[in-house]
Amino acid sequence: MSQSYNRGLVEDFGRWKEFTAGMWAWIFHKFTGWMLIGYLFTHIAVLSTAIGAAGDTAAIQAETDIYTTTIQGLEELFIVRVLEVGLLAVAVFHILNGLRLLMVDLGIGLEAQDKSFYASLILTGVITVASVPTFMKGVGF
Amino acid sequence: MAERYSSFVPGGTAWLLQRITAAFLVVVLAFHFFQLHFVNHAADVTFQGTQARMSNVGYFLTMVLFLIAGAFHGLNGVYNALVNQGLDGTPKKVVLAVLTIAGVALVVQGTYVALAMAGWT
Amino acid sequence: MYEHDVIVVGAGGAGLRAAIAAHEAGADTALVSKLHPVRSHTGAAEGGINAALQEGDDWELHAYDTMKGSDYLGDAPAVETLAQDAPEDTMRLEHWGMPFSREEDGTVSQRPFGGLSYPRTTYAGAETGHHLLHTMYEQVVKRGIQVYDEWYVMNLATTNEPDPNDRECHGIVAYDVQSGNIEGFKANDGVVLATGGPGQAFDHTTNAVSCTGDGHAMAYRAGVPLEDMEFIQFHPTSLPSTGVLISEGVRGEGGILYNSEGERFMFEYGYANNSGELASRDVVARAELTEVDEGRGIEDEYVHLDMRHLGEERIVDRLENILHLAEDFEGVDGLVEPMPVKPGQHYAMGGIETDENGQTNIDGLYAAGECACVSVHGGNRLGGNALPELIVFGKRAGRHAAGEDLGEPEIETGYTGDIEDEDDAGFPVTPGRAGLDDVDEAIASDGGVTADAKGLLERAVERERDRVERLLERDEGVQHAEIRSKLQQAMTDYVNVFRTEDGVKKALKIIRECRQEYQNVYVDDPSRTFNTDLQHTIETRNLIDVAETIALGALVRNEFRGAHWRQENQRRDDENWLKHTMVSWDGGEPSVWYRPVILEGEEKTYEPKERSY
Amino acid sequence: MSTQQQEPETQEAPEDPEMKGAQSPQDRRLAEKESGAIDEESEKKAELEGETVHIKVFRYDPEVEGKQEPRFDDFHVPFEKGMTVLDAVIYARDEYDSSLTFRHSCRQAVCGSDAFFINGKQRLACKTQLSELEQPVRIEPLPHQEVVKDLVVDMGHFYDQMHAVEPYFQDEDTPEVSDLEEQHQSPENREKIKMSSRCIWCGACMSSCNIAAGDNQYLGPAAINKAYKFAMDDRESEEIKEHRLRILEQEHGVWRCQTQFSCTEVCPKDIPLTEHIQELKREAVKKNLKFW
Ligand SMILES: Cc1cc2nc3c(=O)[nH]c(=O)nc-3n(C[C@H](O)[C@H](O)[C@H](O)COP(=O)(O)OP(=O)(O)OC[C@H]3O[C@@H](n4cnc5c(N)ncnc54)[C@H](O)[C@@H]3O)c2cc1C
Ligand code: HEM
Ligand code: SF4
Ligand code: F3S
Ligand code: FES
Repeated sequence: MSQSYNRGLVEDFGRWKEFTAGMWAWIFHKFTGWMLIGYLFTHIAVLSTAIGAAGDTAAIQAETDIYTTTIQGLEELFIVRVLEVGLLAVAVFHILNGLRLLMVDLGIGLEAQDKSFYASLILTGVITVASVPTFMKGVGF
Repeated sequence: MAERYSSFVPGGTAWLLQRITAAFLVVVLAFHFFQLHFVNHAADVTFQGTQARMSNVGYFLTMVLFLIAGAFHGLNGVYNALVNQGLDGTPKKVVLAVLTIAGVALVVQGTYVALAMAGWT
Repeated sequence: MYEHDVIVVGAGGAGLRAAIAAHEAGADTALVSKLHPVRSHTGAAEGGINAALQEGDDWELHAYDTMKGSDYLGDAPAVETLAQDAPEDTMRLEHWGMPFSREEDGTVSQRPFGGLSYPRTTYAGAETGHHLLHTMYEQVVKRGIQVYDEWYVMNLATTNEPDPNDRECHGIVAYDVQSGNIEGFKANDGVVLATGGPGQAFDHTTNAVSCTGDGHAMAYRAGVPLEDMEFIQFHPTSLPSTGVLISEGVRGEGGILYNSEGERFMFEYGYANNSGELASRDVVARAELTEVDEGRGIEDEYVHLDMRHLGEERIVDRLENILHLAEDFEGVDGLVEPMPVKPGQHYAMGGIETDENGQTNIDGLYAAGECACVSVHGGNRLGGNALPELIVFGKRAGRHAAGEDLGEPEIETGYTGDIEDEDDAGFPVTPGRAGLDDVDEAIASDGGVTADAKGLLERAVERERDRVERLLERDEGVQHAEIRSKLQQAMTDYVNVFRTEDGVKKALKIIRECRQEYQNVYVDDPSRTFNTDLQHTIETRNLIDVAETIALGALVRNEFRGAHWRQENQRRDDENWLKHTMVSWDGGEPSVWYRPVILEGEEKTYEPKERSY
Repeated sequence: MSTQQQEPETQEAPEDPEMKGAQSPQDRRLAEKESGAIDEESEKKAELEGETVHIKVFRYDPEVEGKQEPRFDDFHVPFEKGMTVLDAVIYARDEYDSSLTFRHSCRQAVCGSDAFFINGKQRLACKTQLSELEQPVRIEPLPHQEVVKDLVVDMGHFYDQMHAVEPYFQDEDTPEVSDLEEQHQSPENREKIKMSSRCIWCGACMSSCNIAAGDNQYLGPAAINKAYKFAMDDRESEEIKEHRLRILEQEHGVWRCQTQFSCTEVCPKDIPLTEHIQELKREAVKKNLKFW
């Protein structure tokens, strides 16, 4: 509502503690959505190396083309693997909560909206942890 | 009062599309992740492999649609989030323009990349 | 200064209806209310609206029931108008979208109510008043009627001819609670008072904190008589800590009242051997208080209403909202414990004397709703008869104020020489003015110059500004809360359900003390912004005036009629008391006089019969 | 709601769940007054009894020196069984500081005047039992609204939003004179709008909604719910329903809702606000699809 009056201390102080499930879900969804769209841009940028690589058949055969080397080079970095796990977590949460929101839009399970939020959080955690071995396979420390 | 809202902008279409793209994205994104992290590990990606997949017309089309859907969904989401924070007036128009241009650029660039991957350039 | 054709003071059910009617009659109308309209106490009404809608029912039956319920103190023309107009006005609400409860065939539901010979109480769930209030406010919004909300009306601007019947009302003085600005509102055609009940004159009431009888007091001081003020309805089951109403439904479903000994006292002590808990409101209220007085009350204050034996299923099914009320407002779980209840002030049958068109004896001054007394309720209001009163007489007052011709009224207003006066009431103290400084005089000292309404209003505004200035300037003295609670306590102790001559006299003495203390009242809060301290202080003054009229009425009326019970004469005394008690404030001296009841209706005369319990 | 919650929550004021010896505040006040007690004494006395509730109340007055900077005042109020937050602030006002300002009227959750921010949640003071709250009980004005003074906020914007949805029955054919034909409505339809019609305009929902906080033009849950009541009422014609959907569909209408559910959670009348908003979104989409 009105934003013209600054209640200072009272307005800002510790308000987040008072958030409820639905509000957290909203914050997280927002946050993860922004991460994803950010990633999408980066992702296309990285993949754009394919434009440079295309046509040079020899390099492609030898797997020394710029596309292949860029990707593999990145994948060798530990930090990139960690970021990938993070991305997965972000994506999984966004998807699960997105599904939750779609249900809400259809008017299904409204009473359990807080429970379904907690469920998405837990599932995200589980899936992320479970995927760590696959993501970390073969990376040099 | 009522007059204040009379500028009639139906938000319904964008809202519906956001949901439809979301539903579409669930499927494709799952497929995408599965394909590139579990079936083929990201670390093992080569141009050859990519080309093999991309030159399949069905896959190509899916990926382009994926991109369009993702770009729309993501950018519309960002726009919505900003409007929710009270973005209004000229800044709002500017943001909408910037986001649209970014989206179109992303899709064009992405499609070009995909064409390159498929070797159809 | 603001100017409108019709100014309606108060935006509860009656005020909103009056404003809509005046607007429809073509007047430029404004509502001035100390609360935003949807906050008005009409929203608390639960039960319903009586209207003879159905085939087989008939307005004449409704009028008959009302007259009988009033213990033959209602005026027939008013009662018949109510019964005749209620169906149409109720249907109008339906057309405005009010969500009435429905029957299977889609028609409006009606249920039986105490004292009615036909199920004619139209309702909207257990929230009839809420829906009525909101529906009418919606119509006000639709019509774009100007609403000055959170403007507290302090006084009327009336001329001061010696005979109140010659006076004219030209507007009101109000202050904007939010900013503290005091302004005049000029009314070209009329002022309608619809300020609701005076429940806060009592310590324990089902009424809202805002029900302070402001309209009563303003009209009274301007020279309008207050009629039948001693008739106050007490509801037997209200929660002790807040006064929240526990509806009759609990007893209807089989709830039982117990005293501290665990006895079912309604039968045990023979208060009502036939109907027990279901006896009429006043009987049950008196029984409860007797128990407490005789030391069988719980905590010396209340009795228990037990519904546990009804079983969880039935309770949840039919009385769910009662569970919530008890839990939210008393912290009691009705499923596992009995609920504490005691009688609470509920409704004032009396009020500002008006005719069927809502007009008072002062030209241009109208009243409608609970603050008015047309009189339809006489000695006792039937459940479900207040809401139709709001819409029927609210509408009439609004129309008439806007200049529509509603025909000659049959009810007379104002004091005329040929009326019976009270000469020997044996007042223990001289009631009224004594000790009040003259700024509180309502009427302007302009020697009866009526030509210049604007000037009159300006002077009235000046006077109110002075008054506020004085209240704010003073740094010490007493605070209104102290006076108010003393007053409320006195009323609840002595002018409650049981009234004795000695008791009422004590109350009058205390009221007099309150008046004197009010001399030194001061407002601690120096702010002009939203100064509720100031507002409540002004209200307390009004409560003193109103409480005094209630006590005076209770003292002179030595009989038992309707809700009024006197120890010295515990029977209805038609020979001496088939008349209205009137209290006039003339130049600061209350005088008591009487007006005969009109029992002749359009076609028939209502012969007093014994009210059987 | 119907379960007994009487656990004492603090050491400071251990309250006896069975406490029966309490008088009404009014009685106590009177008793004190009769014995000549004055304010400070009553405070002391209150403390002595041990059963006090500690409340911290937000104070602000743009006009009064010392109150221009918002601050919290502490009050210790004698506790009694069944006491609500409203009772506590009334006591604090009447006994300790008459300038303590807040709106209240009905004391029974129908007038909607006293929605405050109590211990971090929008609640109706008159409907909140002190025994359910942790102490000290922090009482602030509704967030996201301009504070006029102490606990009083400016409701103007809220009213504007409520009025913006054309909150009145629209039936152009209403006969002007008597002999109104009763309109029929099925009990099912009446049931459908029942919950939405219970709104008391308290503003709690609006205050709790982050979107409404960010977007001043957002109609907000209460106004949308109000529109729902009319849109779903079969007594209004289809054209009017479409007109209503058009109002709701504008950019700052239903689409702004991000299903945060905080409105639904705080509504003292238990109105399923989010559900109503979602239903209207679907209705609006359906209506638009028809035109495609
Ligand atoms: C708990 C309860 C249940 C009830 N149930 C029923 C029922 O089932 N059926 C029935 O028929 N009746 C019932 N009644 C009685 C009925 O509700 C009231 O008599 C009626 O609502 C009074 O309406 P009103 O318009 O006269 O006053 P209110 O609704 O009290 O309105 C008074 C208005 O005047 C304004 N006002 C007051 N003083 C000033 C001032 N100085 N300046 C400016 N504005 C002022 C207020 O802001 C308010 O808007 C019930 C009453 C109670 C308390
Ligand atoms: C894969 C399945 C996905 C689902 C089910 C999904 C679902 C949703 C839904 C329902 C919303 C709307 C929230 C609302 O308006 O209340 C949303 C918002 C959003 N989505 Fe997705 N999404 C998915 C994938 C993505 C992807 C891939 C991106 C990135 C490109 C993305 C970026 C966003 C952004 C930026 C928002 C806006 C968040 C905000 O409110 O700030 N989403 N998503
Ligand atoms: S919807 Fe609920 S929370 Fe919102 S204003 Fe109405 S009653 Fe209050
Ligand atoms: S809190 Fe706000 S976001 Fe929607 S669900 Fe309620 S309106
Ligand atoms: S005082 Fe009326 S809602 Fe709380």
